[in-house]
Amino acid sequence: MTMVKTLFYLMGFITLASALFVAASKNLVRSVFMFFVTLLSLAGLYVLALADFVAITQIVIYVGGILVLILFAFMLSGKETLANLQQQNDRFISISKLSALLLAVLFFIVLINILFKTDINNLQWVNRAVSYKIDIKPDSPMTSNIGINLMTTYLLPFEAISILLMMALVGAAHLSRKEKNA
Amino acid sequence: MENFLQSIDTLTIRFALAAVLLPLLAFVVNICLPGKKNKAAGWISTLAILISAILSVFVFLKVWNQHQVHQQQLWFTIGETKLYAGVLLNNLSVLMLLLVSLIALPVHIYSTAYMKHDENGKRYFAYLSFFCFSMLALVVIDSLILFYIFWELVGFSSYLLIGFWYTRSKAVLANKKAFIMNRIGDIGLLAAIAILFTVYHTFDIDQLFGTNALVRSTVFELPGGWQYVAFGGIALAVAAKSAQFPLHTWLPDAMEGPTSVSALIHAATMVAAGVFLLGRVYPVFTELELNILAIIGAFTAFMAATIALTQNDLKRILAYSTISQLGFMVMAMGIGAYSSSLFHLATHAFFKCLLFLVAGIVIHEMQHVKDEYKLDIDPQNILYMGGLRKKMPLTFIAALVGGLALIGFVFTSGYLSKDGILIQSFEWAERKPLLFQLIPISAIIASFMTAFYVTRLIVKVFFGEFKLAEINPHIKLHVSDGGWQYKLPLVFLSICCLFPVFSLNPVLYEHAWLLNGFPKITGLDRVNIYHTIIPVGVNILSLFIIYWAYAVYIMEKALPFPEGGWLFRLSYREWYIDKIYSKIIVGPVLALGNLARWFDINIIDGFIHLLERIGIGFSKIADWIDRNIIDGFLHLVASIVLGIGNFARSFQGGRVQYYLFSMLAIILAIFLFKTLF
Amino acid sequence: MNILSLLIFTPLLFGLIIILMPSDWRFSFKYITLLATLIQLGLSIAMYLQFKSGPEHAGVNAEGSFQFVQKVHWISLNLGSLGKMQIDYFVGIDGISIAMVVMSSVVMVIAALASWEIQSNLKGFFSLFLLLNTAVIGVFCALDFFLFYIFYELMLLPLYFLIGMWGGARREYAAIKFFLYTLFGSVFMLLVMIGLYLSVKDPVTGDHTFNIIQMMNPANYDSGSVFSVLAHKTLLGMPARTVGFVVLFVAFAIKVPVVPLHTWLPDAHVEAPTPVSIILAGILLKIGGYGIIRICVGIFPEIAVSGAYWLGLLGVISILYGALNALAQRDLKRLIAYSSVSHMGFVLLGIASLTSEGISGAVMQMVSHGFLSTMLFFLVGVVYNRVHDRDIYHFRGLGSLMPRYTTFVMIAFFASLGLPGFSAFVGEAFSLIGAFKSPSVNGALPYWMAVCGSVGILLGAAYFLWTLQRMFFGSLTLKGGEIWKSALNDLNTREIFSLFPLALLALVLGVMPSLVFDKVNDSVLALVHFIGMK
Amino acid sequence: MNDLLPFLPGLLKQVFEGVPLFMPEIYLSALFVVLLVTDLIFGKNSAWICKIIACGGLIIVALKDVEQLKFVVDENQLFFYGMLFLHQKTVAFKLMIDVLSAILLLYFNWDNQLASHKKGLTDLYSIVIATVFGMHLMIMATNLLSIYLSVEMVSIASYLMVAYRAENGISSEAGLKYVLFGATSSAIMLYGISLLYGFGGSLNFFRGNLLPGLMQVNPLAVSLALLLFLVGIGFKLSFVPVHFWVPDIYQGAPAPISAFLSTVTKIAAFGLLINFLTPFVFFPGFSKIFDFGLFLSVVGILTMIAGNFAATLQKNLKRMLAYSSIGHTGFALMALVNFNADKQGITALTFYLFAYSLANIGAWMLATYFSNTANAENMDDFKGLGFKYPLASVAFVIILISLTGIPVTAGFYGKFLVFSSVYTVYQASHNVWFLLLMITGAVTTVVSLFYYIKIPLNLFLRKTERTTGFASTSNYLLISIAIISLLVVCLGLFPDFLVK
Amino acid sequence: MIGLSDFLIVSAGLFCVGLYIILTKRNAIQVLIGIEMMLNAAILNLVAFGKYDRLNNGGQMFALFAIVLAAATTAVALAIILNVYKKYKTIDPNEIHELKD
Repeated sequence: MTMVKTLFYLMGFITLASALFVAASKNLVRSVFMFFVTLLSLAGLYVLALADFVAITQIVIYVGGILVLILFAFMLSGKETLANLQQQNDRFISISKLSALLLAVLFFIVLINILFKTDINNLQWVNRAVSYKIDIKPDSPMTSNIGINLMTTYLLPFEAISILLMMALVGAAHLSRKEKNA
Repeated sequence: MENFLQSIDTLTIRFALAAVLLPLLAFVVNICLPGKKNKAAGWISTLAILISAILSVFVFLKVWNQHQVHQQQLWFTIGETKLYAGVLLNNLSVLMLLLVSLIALPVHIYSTAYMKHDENGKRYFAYLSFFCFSMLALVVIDSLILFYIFWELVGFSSYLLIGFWYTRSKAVLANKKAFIMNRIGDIGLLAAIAILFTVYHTFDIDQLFGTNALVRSTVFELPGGWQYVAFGGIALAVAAKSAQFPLHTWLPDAMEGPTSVSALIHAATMVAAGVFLLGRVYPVFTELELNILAIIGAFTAFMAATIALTQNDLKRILAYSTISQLGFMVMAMGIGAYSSSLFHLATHAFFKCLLFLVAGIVIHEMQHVKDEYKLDIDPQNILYMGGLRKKMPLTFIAALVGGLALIGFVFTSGYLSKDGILIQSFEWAERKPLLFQLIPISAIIASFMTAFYVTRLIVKVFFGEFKLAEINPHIKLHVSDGGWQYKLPLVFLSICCLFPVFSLNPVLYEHAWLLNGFPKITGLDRVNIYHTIIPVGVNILSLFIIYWAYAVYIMEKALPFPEGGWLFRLSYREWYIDKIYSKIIVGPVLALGNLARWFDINIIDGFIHLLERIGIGFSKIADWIDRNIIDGFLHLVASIVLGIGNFARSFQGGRVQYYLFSMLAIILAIFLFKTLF
Repeated sequence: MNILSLLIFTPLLFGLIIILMPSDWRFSFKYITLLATLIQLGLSIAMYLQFKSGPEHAGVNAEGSFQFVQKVHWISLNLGSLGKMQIDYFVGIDGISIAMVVMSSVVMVIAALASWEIQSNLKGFFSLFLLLNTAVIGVFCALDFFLFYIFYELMLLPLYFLIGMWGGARREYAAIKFFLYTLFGSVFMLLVMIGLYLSVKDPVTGDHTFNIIQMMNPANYDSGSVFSVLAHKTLLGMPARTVGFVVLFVAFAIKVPVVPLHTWLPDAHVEAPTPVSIILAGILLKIGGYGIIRICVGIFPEIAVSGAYWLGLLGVISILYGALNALAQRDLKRLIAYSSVSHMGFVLLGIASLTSEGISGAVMQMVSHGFLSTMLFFLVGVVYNRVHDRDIYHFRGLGSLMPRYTTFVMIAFFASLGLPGFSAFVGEAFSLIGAFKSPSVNGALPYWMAVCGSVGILLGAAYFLWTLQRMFFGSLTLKGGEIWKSALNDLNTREIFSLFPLALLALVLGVMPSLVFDKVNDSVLALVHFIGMK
Repeated sequence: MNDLLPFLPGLLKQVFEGVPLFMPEIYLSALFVVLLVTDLIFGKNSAWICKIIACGGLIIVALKDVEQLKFVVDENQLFFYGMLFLHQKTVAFKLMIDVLSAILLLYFNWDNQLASHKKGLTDLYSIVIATVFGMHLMIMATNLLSIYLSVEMVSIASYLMVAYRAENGISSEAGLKYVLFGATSSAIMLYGISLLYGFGGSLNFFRGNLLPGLMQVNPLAVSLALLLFLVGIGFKLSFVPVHFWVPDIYQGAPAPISAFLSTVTKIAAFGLLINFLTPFVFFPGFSKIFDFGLFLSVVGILTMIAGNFAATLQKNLKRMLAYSSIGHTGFALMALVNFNADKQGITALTFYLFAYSLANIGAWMLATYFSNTANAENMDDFKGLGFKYPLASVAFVIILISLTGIPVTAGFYGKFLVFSSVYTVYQASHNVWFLLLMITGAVTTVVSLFYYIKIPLNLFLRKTERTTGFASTSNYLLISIAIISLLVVCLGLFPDFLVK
Repeated sequence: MIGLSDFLIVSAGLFCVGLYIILTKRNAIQVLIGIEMMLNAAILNLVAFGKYDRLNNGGQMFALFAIVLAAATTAVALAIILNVYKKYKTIDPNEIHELKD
């Protein structure tokens, strides 16, 4: 158990630290790569939460898809922009930064406060699930469970999201494509 | 028999109605006549008033000292109150009816000549007929609300006639002043009527003030303060209409109208309406209120007389004299000499009308002179006149008769009525505290002063030489008495100024038939000695004053005085006294007159102007409030709206991160708010 | 078809005809409008002649005693547990309405005649004019609150455009001010109306109802409802019925207008073209007074009784304040506008007295002011059309230049300042008599108010006479010199035809007030009885 | 071996049972595919075909909606495992959306800006159909997942629509702001959902133990979760404080798109809000944890004030309409405080939304019309146009009156019904907030007049200084505007027409 | 076992960092990264809670859908950002404020 715990803390630390680095870094490319680290460590956390399928999806879609897309966008927007942006970052005046920081910290305090107030570890339904043994165990066959759910309970969202993706595809393609006479 | 009486009454009523409505008909016909200056207009009006006068005589004979006739019919219903309109003929109303129509007739005849050359002659006669209608209706009507209506309509027609020459700005100012001052009185009257209605639920004059007067009954009582508000209202109305202190200043100004109008309206009839009102509502007054009336009347009489002493404008002198005489009447009402007051009203109407007509002729002729030689003079100023008696003998005689009547000289009607008032005022003052003695004393002084200014007037105008000719020798005076339209009224009115018309006994006023028509004054001790001393004393002294005045104004020029040699000698012997008089009395009296006039112009009118200015000041303030505070408040609201709008907009700076920040901050704030409260 | 509905919708019909006609025929529009108003006048006179009087036809709070009634189901929305929302097309008149309806019809004819001066965009003008016409007549006839409100609001827009498009220099400002003021009042009126609707139940069907007459009966209120007489509910700490009364009163007081809600009026009047000024002053102000009588006093009688003091106070303030303001004006139209404020103050004072004399006087004053203000604004329009100036100081001695005009001006002025023999006198005098009577009869008003109200008559004389003296009398001097002199022709035949009937009406009503009082009397008595006052 | 395997037949049966209740949506998805295929087959010139297909398809869908009424005569249908929910009002909302979308689709290529878009409008039609699909889901959603999914679907489609005119800088800017704001909102909403799920243990709030679960948890935590969740819905509805994006986006987007966003999307969001609120409001005791009545009142008041007051200062017509639509959201929220069993509030809301949408579409059409014919964008540009374009201007006046809520227009009845419904609750509860709500509603109505009236003011009361003859006629647009304004008046005269 | 609160604290931290990034970064793509961080924080929550929901498996399913939706959103957002870049030659959201009051 302690190994899992240690792993968890490690992952958690990496997640937060890399996220903070992303927030603090003045170098754009570096921050993007640090975000990559964040996402990966998050996938690790998912695994620790016994959601291996989600973790895989995270790596495939987020790391493989989204991040590549972002990098691609960087490339498309040209090298000089990158330089420009870096410079701008340097010139950043910190008043708005400070207030943003204040806001973020306040939110954090509120969230943490709430978590402690709720006594999150002793939620009724969680306890009931544990006692009825319907919580996920490391050996639960979750992938097939997901498969069946996708075809039954979550059939509607599953089908709907296909239309959504199609639409997003059409739209994004429309926006990005160059018209010959344009 | 009953039926017969009934039908006679109906006939009487019909006659009275016809007498009232004929002038209205004339008015309508005149309005519809084509052209501005239609000769027919004058004759239509005159014919109408002639018939009215004849009918009035008939009505008078039917009603005078017999039972009163009262008929009415439903006018309209408001709420549960039924308002009746009708005719109430009793001694008071038929006397007034007769008086008004009899005075109006000569004035109409006179006017046909007087206004012959005016280009708006038609309008003049229309107005005049309208006035006659209103005035006649006023005297016969039986309901207070209708009384008010005609009360204001006479004021309105007076407004129209004063401003008849509306291109003269003085005339327009004068008629505005007249109307507004009358309006003040009207409001008082309306308030009084409303109060009476509130308490007694009726407007009917007969019910209210007739034989079984509601106002005397003990069933209803006016609440304490209300009684005095009602009285105040009536007093205000009387003061405004009858030109009593302090609302009298419009009357001298009203002389801007045609002189014939002044004769009819501002001397004989309309101004008497105030006294008539007092007569109508007499039962409503309490002892205290009557005293106040007496004081007002006496003071007005005295004050106006002093002012008249120093005026040079012919018509103004007469106007002040009218105010003074009206003061006598009001005072008479106040001391309870109800009948004497009305008597004086009647006699005064004739002689004052006569005097105004005389003045009209004189002014008319002076105007001719002025036009002929293109002089820059005021044709009404008596200082430019003189010596007219030779050129216009009839006018002179008429003036003499009228003047003596005004003075109250024996053998004239004025003697009968005025001495009656004086005697009764002394009798009345007998039982009063010392201070009240001032009232008869001031009345008698006013009476003496009357003698003085009348003499001055007549002497200045008719005696001596023509002053303009003295200044400017080549001016020739071609004047005359004028045509029959002038002469006939003068003769008629002059006759009416003599004693036989009112009483066969020229000395004792009590024997006048008119007095018998009204309740006798009660409760006064008859102090016989006054009945001898006062008339004799007054007359002798008046005579003396007449002579003195004559001497002051004519003898200085060492003119022969053939008619009264013994008087001349007397005067000559008393020369020093005369001088002392002129030092001790004339001077101060003149000064007093001037002072009073000054007081009039500066204090009373000044006060009125002050009020006006305050009014305008208030109106300016109100205007300012409107523009700045009320609209300012609106603008404030508008700017608040815009302010909130701007605040809401201030987030919309176009920067999306700022939007996000605001959103998150607000959400956090909402949450924290919920947490904390 | 019901004659009342015919009366209401005839103008609308003609308006539609005008809209559908090609613009080339624009010069016939005014004749069509005139025809419409004349038909309307004919109908209203026919109604007047058929109108039955007597206590059994008093109207006010008895549905059966209204006349020319038409009641048709109009809107029914099913609202679940609240039952059906039943809105009726319910029109009918009683004595108070008939006076207003006939008066409005007359004024409309005159306004149509005054529209000859309109030169631009005739189609728009006349169709809006006729729409407005429908709305005002509808307001006077509606007995369903909802219908009343619809007509009430329907007046706003045509007026906005009529002022805004054909008005004077500051027309935008005036139009917006008018619109906002009125809408401010009416939006809150809507809230109270809904509250009343949800409080009142038709005793027959058990549904909520907008029927004004049923709103007058305390027994029809739901026991727990906001406006129930017995429940004594509060709104924001104040008694709910008081709040309702005040809100409705404010809405109508804006229309009347009552000081201090009056400042839209001078602006609107001054900027509006003559026909619109005529309608504004002649009819719209009466809607305020009518609304106060029919709705405020009718639905909240006990508040009217307890609040009479304040109503009277506002009335007196309006009388004096309006008159003082009039005294300070140098624009002739503004002066007349303020005089309207003053004159309408008498209406409020009369109503506040809660006596039959006072309320009858108020109705009379409204009718009379309808005719007289029409006349006054028409007269101002005459001189304005000729020289496009209204400044009192720019004219002098018009009397000799335009004698007929001056005659009518004098008639109008003197009639307005309450010269006996004209209708205004009857109205003002009985409003005041009511006010004088009130302290001793029902104690609604204190003594001094009546006295102060009387002073208004004096001030009225002051500003009218001053204007006469300043503008019409004296020797002729004009700011515009010879040009003006040649432009200032005397009245033409059309103008005389418009003015003469008004003058005649004012005179006839002054001499025979029974023409109005006979019709009004039973209703007023019923109202006073209903309020519980004598 | 698997927990779920034994239940599989039963689960599948539920799917098949749900299909008949899902017919309009199936038609919609088919329509979407057909459009894509048409685009592919006919290429660039397929715009008009796509338009016809899309409009026709939507009409068919609307008919299918009507057919659905028979399923919900007196009972509510939950199907697809409680993902979706069908009842009378849902059908009514869907019908409204379909009809209005059909009208809007017609309108798209009448706008000169959109019509001149080089890349054609076919993609836009597909996107719109997909959006309509998403909105159908939104209205029916009763599960946190279906809610999130449908919201996202509509959001993404909206981003695409706003940014559709890629060649136009303003449109792109609007798109950027929209996507950043929208994505943030949805992230926040997702966080809220995750908390709700965590606290309650279920995604379905109609059935299951989500609500009982929430009752056990610290009320503050639930409030926070709900607040974060409401941010997402608020983003769709644009109420305070999630309204900041509205003016910029409506102004930047082509007018038809703004019309779409301000009407149809809003209706869908209200449908969603109704569904979401229903269980919470009726759950006994929940109001102690989070008082939706109070929340809606406060937000409603703030929204009305923010929208209406800020609108008074606008000079650009589109921007003003944007602010006014914020104000209208606030007003519509008012109706929801009356959330009792008889659905009076919902009836009022439905009517209000329809009246508002109709008039608002008319207003945006007019914005297009004047922009097309007279190049008028700002208030000043409208000076004196009333005489040049009388029919359109009169229609504009009617529509603005309806938006203000003055009789005799549909908008008045909307306001009237909303006030009535609030009054009813007030009468029952005597809650001061409801009174304040009504007063604010009344005051902002007056304020709204203040800015609406600026348009007629410029159209009719002012004289033009411009003499430009930038003329391109839009007759179809004019006809549909006239029809809409006529409809607005007819509904004003006989509002019971609309009761379904 | 790892307590739920631990996951939640991490997610809360991540959420707030994302929030900070959104508010401060002057590059639209970085803002997008911030949004993704917030999404991930939520997903982490879902997954953590989903551990106790085996039968419906709501948490994990939701997480899957959320990831896919995030991808779609990102794709669309990037397309828009590229368009903006073409027009403005910058993708600083603070520099782009032609639309404002």
